[in-house]
Amino acid sequence: MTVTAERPRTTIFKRPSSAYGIWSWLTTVDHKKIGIMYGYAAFSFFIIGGLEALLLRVQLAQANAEFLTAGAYNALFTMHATTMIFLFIMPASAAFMNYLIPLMIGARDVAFPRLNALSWWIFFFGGIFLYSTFVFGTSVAPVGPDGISGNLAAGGGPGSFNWLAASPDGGWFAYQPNAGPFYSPGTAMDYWALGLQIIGLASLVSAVNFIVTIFNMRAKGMRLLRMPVFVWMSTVVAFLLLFSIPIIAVALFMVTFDRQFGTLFFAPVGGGDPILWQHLFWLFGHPEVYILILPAMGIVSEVLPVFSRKPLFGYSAVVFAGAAIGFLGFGVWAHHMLASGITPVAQAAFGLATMTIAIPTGIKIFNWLGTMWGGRLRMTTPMLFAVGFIAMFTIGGLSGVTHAVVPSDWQQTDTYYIVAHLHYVLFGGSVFGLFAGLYYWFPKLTGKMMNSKLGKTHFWLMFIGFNITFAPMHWLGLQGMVRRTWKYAPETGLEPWNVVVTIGAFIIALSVAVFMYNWFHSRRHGVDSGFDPWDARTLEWAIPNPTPEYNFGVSPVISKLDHFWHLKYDQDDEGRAVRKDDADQIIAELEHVGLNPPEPIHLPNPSYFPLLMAAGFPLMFYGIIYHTTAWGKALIVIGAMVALTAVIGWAMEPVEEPHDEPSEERAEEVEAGV
Amino acid sequence: MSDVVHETPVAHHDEHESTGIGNRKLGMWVFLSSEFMFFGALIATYLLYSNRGGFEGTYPSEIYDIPFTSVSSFVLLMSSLTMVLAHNALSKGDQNGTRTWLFATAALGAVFLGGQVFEFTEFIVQSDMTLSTNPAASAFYLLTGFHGTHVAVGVIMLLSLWGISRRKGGLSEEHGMNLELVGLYWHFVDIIWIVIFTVVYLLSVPSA
Amino acid sequence: MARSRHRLSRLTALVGTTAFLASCSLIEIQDAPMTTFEPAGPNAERLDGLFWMVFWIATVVFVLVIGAIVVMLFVFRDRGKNDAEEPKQIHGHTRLEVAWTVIPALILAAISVPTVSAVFELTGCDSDSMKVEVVGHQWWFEYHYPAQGIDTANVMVIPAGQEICAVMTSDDVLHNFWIPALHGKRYLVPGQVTLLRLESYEPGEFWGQCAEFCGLSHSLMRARVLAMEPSDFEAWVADQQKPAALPVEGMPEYDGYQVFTNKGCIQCHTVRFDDDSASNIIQREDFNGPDLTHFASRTVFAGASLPEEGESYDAALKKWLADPPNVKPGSFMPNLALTEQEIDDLIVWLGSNK
Amino acid sequence: MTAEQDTHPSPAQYWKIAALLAILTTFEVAMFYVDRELGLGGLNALILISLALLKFVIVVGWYMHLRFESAIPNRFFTAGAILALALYLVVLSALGVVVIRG
Repeated sequence: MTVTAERPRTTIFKRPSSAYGIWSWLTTVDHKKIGIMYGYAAFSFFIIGGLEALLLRVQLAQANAEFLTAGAYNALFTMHATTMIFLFIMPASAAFMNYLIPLMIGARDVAFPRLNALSWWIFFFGGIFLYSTFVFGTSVAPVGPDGISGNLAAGGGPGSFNWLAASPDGGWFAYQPNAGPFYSPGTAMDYWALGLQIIGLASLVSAVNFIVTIFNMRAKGMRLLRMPVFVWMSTVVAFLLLFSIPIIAVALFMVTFDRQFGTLFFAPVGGGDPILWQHLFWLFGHPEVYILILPAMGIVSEVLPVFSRKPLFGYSAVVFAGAAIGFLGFGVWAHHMLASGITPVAQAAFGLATMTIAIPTGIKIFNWLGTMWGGRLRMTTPMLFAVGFIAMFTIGGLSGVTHAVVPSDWQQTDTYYIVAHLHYVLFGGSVFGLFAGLYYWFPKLTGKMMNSKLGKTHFWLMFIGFNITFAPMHWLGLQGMVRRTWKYAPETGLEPWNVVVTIGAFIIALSVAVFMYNWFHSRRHGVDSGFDPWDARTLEWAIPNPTPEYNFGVSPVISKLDHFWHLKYDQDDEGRAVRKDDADQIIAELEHVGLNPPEPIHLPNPSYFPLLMAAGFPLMFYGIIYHTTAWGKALIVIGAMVALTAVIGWAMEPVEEPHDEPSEERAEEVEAGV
Repeated sequence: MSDVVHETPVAHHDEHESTGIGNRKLGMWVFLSSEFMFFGALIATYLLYSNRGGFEGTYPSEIYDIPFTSVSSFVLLMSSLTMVLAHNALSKGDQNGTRTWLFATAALGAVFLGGQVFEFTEFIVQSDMTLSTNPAASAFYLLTGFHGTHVAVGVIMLLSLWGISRRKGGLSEEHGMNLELVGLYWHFVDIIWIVIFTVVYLLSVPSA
Repeated sequence: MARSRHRLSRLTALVGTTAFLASCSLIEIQDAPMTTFEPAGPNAERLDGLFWMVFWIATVVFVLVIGAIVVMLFVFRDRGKNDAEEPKQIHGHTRLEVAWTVIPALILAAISVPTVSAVFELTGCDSDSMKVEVVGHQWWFEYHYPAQGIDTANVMVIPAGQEICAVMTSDDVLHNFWIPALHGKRYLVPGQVTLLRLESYEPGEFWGQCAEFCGLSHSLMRARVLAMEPSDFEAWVADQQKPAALPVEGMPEYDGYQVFTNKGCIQCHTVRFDDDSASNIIQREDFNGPDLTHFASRTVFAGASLPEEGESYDAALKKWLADPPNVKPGSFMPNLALTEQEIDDLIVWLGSNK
Repeated sequence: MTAEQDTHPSPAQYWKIAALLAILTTFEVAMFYVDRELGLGGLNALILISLALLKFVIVVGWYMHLRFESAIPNRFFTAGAILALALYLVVLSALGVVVIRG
């Protein structure tokens, strides 16, 4: 190891230098450690969101059930969606992007390592802030603008989980005015609005960071059209975030002002327009859908070629289709509002725009099929998940086309048909893709392989459970089961299918348990992966497993798409891959150089300030919620002071400590044992 | 090791810049492009409500003081000039000029902010138009308030740079990049005000 | 060994899928009153037709894609033989790319034609159709017939074979009026008006539901539409236009009426009496509960969520009056702590308001 | 930084640009009063928006040196501006503020 540890300098604090233990994680600016932290946090929220879903499913397994109170039910579906979207899939994608983008483009880190740490800590504190609503939040019966208030029953009784009702219950879409000050009084929706504001800030910072990283930090010869598709999809996602987060930020500011400071942006009683909220929300919310799916598409585009032993079919078509999806994604938001009374012209226009998205999506699917066609398909666990992704995402895409037929959407919208559609896209799509990635890159993280028997058990359980859960929802929706419904009448005939759905949900839960066991077991007892366990194509596999702290022993120079593959393989006259005679030798050299960098490598030093700065935001935002009290005001000031201190410290601290090559003086000191 | 050619011997992480533009400068441009969406949403909201009739209370467009706002808009516009002169002076190594123009920029920004405080006070006290009078008023205060916050942040950054420039040796080359970034930000805040001044002030007053 | 394991996993998958499909067919679908598959009027029929058109196209695509995957899994699977040839390294195929860009585009263009025409034809109402104003409240629908001067709730009565224009708005939050058998959904937006045309071919009772999440008791905000022969509808209108009889002392309804006036019910509800002095106890704009003049003519109450299946009308009413927030969480109708006797009296009086 | 000096305007040019901006601003304010007298309606809006656009381009192009930057920031920045303009126009037209005739 020739990573040079430099003498830390003191600005506000002594610069941290721990390489092990808790402080190394709290102060790290290493994109890999940050990625891992994102991953674990996201997975924890996945478990929480999943448990919420199971509670919802138990309630719905029976007509007119009393398992949950209405308040608890509404809170749970709000938090389930908010958690899965903002606290699971987005950070899980961020985990992959953090870990992989620098490796895939041949960089030592992202462009702004400390900003990267800041993003992570802001996200983490934002998640904690949002979930602290379970402890501090309140939610009470609606109070109409005329001052008459609704009434709650005396109490839910045991087993009703009524304590959950004190959390955000306006839906993840927070339609106004229902989620506004009159109809959702109490602080719970404030936690929601401000929590999302914090998390959005994290995404925005990440987006800037990734864009600059991808445009500026590529290794020599890594032209844009030589980047792996995952990096391309991350680029599109970063731009989607860049342009959509500010919109939701403004919308959330307006809601917060409505709720806290008596403005009237969305209150019809004062002339506010609830449809404005929908426009702003979906103007963000629809790009958000692609923010959730594109990283998974990127992962699948990496996994399929490796296990088909063929290059990605139509690389540039897949890249451009991804960019087209991102671009068109900004032009279709009002298809979420087709029943809201917008003009027929708008309905037709947005319906047609939505249909056009099917074209680039189709291009991707057909190219993936083209990749598999004629290949030598190794059905490993990541490959199973990737193929599962294509199949399930196709179903989700096709049901999506049925919504684009506007009049048919008037029947489907706000029913379980939509719930089915979005889960086929986000679970059958994103989550399957993410699992493919976890199995595929596990050796990269740990140097071990995941157990493939358990992996396949996980896949089949999840695949079957998923379909049992979500396929019947299509049917339920068309039979008239509306979304977000706490109870349904027995006469509707919906009960039998709901029982099936609930059974499926528990099968999914079981499959996740298998995965968790596999993960932690393989981390300790997994088979050693060695170098390049999958015979892969992309740059991240051209370095040892687990990834060294400095990524590349020497910065690579790229001459082709799938550079690493071409180091190992030639083509014969028929175009078949032929392993080079010296392939093993090249790999051995790569491994050697990867483990023993020929020159010292300077890495960005750890820093306290991202953590400190991120800590300022929740403090300020708690203060805003309780701004009418003295301690609320005090919290705003304290939070601002904390953030300001961090800004000053940050500004005074260089990214890398000055590293005059170990001077003779110092060398003598070392020799003298000083 | 045929294809894997060594690059530079000592590898700093912050080294290659494929686009030829520094990371921080590129980052600033990227961030500013995103700010369009932010102010766009606020301006759109204002336009929606200022054009909607039937609200109770005063509309902001009824009480604009166009001559006053014209002057403060002009002040902000001219601060872009002083900003660019500060940048120019530093690039020529003229520390004195940099210092002067930096201070002038911050001062003009502060005058603009003072004008905004005065305007808000007038609206609230004289015309009884508060944040919660009607959606048009809410949108006006939120939009101009967020713009003002951006200006205030800019003034603080300018004053910090000015403070550093007063130290011995003035602004280093690294600070030069900071100055350029603050400059980009400052000009951006100015162009947003160009739009606000026209769309929100001049165009939303109902013609007689 | 590896081979048998493969076979095992494939077998498991096969058995699992078969079991799943078998269980699907075993669960018999009862009569589902909210289904979208039994359109009862021209609007819903049009939507149903569009759905099936896209459904079959989607099915063809689905079968092709999934079929291709399944075929590939068998044909191109790596059997673990060491001497297997490496695949040809194909990077793409321009003509194929063009084909699978253009063909879907053509299919979508074909779909878009009936889509757009249906959007324009099914949005809004004909100007000469009968108007029913629908007002959404947390958590019930109010219906006002402007031409007939009728106020009712929960059950909308319409003449069959005739286009009705629902002129809709909301009193509080967003709601979404949905009668699957008659038309798709349309939001009720506070401060704005939306239109929805409804038409039923034949007389019948159709179920509906508020489809947009509207707060605590969203799921209990249900609706009924009762389509009648035009002559029956005329009779119904005539009935509804009649005021209620003012109970006098000694009549069995009198005690219930006293409870109504003394226990605060009149703060939100109104009844139009034949005696003018009693008819305007509260000004119209202050009402936020349903008009109870013809309460007993409606088959359902409490946001059309009562009576539940197998429950008698009176028992349901008793449950409702005893503790409304317990039935409908968040209800704006409070628990007035009525005694058993008071509730029984109220039921008698309400039952007389036919 | 040396390369920049060759292409960037000199202080004298900066002052000239400022003078131009000042004149344009005077025009704008003047237009406001002209419109009050004459009620130009749509024409006024067109002129004012053109003037604002001109000022916008001048500040971005010369003061922010976007004219002298490479294509990358240019594209990002323009994309942001155009995207914002297009999207919010659609929102406003959907909400009935901007009426697109056709």
